[in-house]
Amino acid sequence: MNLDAWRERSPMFEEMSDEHFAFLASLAEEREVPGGATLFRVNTPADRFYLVLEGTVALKIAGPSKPPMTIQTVGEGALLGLSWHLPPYRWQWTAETREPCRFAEFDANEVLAACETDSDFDNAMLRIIAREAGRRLHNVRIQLLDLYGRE
Amino acid sequence: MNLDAWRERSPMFEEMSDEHFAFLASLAEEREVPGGATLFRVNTPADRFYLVLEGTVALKIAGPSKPPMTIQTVGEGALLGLSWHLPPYRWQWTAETREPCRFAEFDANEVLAACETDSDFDNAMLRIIAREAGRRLHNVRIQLLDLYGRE
Amino acid sequence: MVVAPLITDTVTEPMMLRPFEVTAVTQETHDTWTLDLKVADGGDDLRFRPGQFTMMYVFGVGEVPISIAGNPSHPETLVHTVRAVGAVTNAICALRPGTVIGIRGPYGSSWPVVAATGRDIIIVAGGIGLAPVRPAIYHVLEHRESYGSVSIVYGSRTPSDLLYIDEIHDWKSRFDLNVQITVDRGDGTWMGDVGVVTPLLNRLSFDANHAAAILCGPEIMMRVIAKELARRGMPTADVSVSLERNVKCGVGFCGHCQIGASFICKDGPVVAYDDVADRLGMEEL
Amino acid sequence: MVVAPLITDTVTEPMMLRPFEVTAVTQETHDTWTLDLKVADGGDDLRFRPGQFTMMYVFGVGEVPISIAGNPSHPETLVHTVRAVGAVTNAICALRPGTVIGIRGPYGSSWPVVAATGRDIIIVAGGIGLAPVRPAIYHVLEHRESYGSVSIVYGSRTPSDLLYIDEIHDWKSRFDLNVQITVDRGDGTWMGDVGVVTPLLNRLSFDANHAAAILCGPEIMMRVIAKELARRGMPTADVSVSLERNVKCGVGFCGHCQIGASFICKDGPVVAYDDVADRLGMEEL
Repeated sequence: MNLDAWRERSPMFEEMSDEHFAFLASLAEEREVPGGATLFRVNTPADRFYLVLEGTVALKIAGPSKPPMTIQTVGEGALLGLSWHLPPYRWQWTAETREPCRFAEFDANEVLAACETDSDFDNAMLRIIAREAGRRLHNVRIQLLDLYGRE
Repeated sequence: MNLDAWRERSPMFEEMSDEHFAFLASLAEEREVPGGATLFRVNTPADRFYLVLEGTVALKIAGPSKPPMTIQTVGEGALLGLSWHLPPYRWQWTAETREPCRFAEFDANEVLAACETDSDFDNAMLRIIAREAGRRLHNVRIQLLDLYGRE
Repeated sequence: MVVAPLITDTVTEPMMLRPFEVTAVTQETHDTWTLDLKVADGGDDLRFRPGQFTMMYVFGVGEVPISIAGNPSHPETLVHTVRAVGAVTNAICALRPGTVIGIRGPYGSSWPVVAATGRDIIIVAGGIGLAPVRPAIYHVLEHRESYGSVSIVYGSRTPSDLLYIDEIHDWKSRFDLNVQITVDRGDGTWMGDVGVVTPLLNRLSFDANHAAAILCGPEIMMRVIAKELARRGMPTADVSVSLERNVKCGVGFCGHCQIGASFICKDGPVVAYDDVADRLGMEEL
Repeated sequence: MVVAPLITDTVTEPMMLRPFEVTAVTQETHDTWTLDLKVADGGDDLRFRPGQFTMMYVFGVGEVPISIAGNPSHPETLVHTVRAVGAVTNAICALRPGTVIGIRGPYGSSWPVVAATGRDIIIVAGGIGLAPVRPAIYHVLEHRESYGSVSIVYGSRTPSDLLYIDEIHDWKSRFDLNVQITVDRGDGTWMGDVGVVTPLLNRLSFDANHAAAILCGPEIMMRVIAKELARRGMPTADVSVSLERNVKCGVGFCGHCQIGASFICKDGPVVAYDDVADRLGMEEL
């Protein structure tokens, strides 16, 4: 897929070289998903990840006796799915489309195989994931501050 | 420093090779800090990181008109400080010791210089940071669920 | 663009308390009410600029500074949105139509909506912070053709903490506004965004060198947003923030709201982020 | 180690309601109260095993299942800790000493504290979940020499939501207990840990192959802890959890608490994590 236009609008891959990004993009499959669909389910093997090209996805968690709660929504420009590269390699949440979405979908095994053979590419991917996880960690901690509540 | 005993008790570095860990440990400076001391301050350059050998550290944030809030505490076995490897390379929080602490302190520039010259080591460090950030992200999201509140 | 403190041109007798009658009370959320008031002394309506505040005095209880939340081109109704968090605000939220209270003002600096004519407008509010920016939104919408793109980003604790929910739906329905809403915690029925406001900025289109940003909410939120706008190339001088402080007199007499050499009640509440980062040590946040 | 459902040996007439008098009421937190009760019909004290519950009936209001929170070796006082979240629990929390209510029970399975003799004990509770495990803590402490290391991990929303605060201080002060407390949100004065309970498990010493874990709290917490214990090598058969469900009759008649082929009220509330992961689809959490 050609993801150059997408890349320009998202700061996430700005540190990755054009060559590595082009290679990554060559592994993408375009996928359209209707609204209300489950992309992946918590605790199942995390064998994919997505770049969100259009639409919004809700990350949810539920217990057997509780209604599902939305932890976070991610929209256009986001990387959806870190668990394919982090132990225990299972989804931590369930992802559900909020509206019709378009994704660049990646087969994690294919990307990981490429990482095994090219340590520079591995390094570049790890850097993206570390930074994305760090950025989200910061955001979720701010959410936790409950800023809008009473003092 | 010899951090082998510490490493055995913390699962964090289990994926790093013995050689890389020994090299990392050779860059550590032991540091003892009394309780109530500020280790680093939010928004200042993140030029260090720590492994917590003993004691507990509180991560805090404050506004000019608000009392400081503790976001999280980290104790023995923890990696303290991810910002040295993540843009914008500034501390996101203020860290304050809760009690007398003992750390292995690392000069971020020294570690980053080693990463530049040895891409395998760089890779190993990135992997640790990505996983630690991912693990914390999962924990903070669970905190955000407000599990103990009323349904 | 300069957001220098402006001299308030509407208060001739700064300490004068004028009687206002409550004409309508609307409950916005579990702890927040909106009051409509009209002047009860037969005098002029209370004209104000977006971002200014009044001192509301409940006889026998006490006085608090509250930003004006109404439409500056309809000064015949003075609108205040108040969250019940203390003795005075609890008393205000318990008022019923027909009651008379005392009002002084308006006081303070204002959002630079006139200076921003021709620019793209980015308004970011958090929690109760939507109230002080609502007059700016009214102004911009009434002069919509004088501005470039207009974006409103609003973050709230939960869906039921959203203020002005009918108006938000109206704003969202417009084609000439980009409205992004997020909550920290969703509920079973909430189909909107969940998370902090920062990532929503990715969904806005604006010319960073020809825009004006208006931020009102928790200080940490304003700082994070200001940094993200700076990262996208926006000069911090073009970012205005509103500060809430311990204002008592409203006119710089009493010193309660003094920070450094300035008084929030006279030099604020609206200031350029530049000044705030420096004077209030917000970079130390 | 098997945590199979045990037949309750103390209830001869399972549906019999006995009068109990409230003898003391203690407010634990803003919404949670602890009641001491004594039997008012002149009959035997209500003997129970740690983890069992009773049905509490407020005359004219309704009935709810509540875990027993007292000391199993002091059955002369029946202790219940109740959070006011509905009509019946609100009525219970408003009771004053001298009032008589109806009690049926005890019902249900119990924590395997006897089977765990000789093992290391790990008790993890979250929120109101400390109440159902407190009888197990009493048992273990009264037979302290019969166990290896004993650890108590307790997570709460805020410092002011901690139950049994005086007892927690007593437990912390002991050299033969490892007590770890954390809250999701600190406040200005809280000097303890802040964050989820999982990282606290790193501070516990236990022999994973010779330990018993007792978990009680939100299901997500129990699942995360069970997984972490499994990662440290503990067989999931040695992990017991307590389930709270919509128990109505207490004896398997009515079907309200049925899940799959079992009834919480008869086969639970305490079950092996093994069974729960399977039967309740907790792996799908």
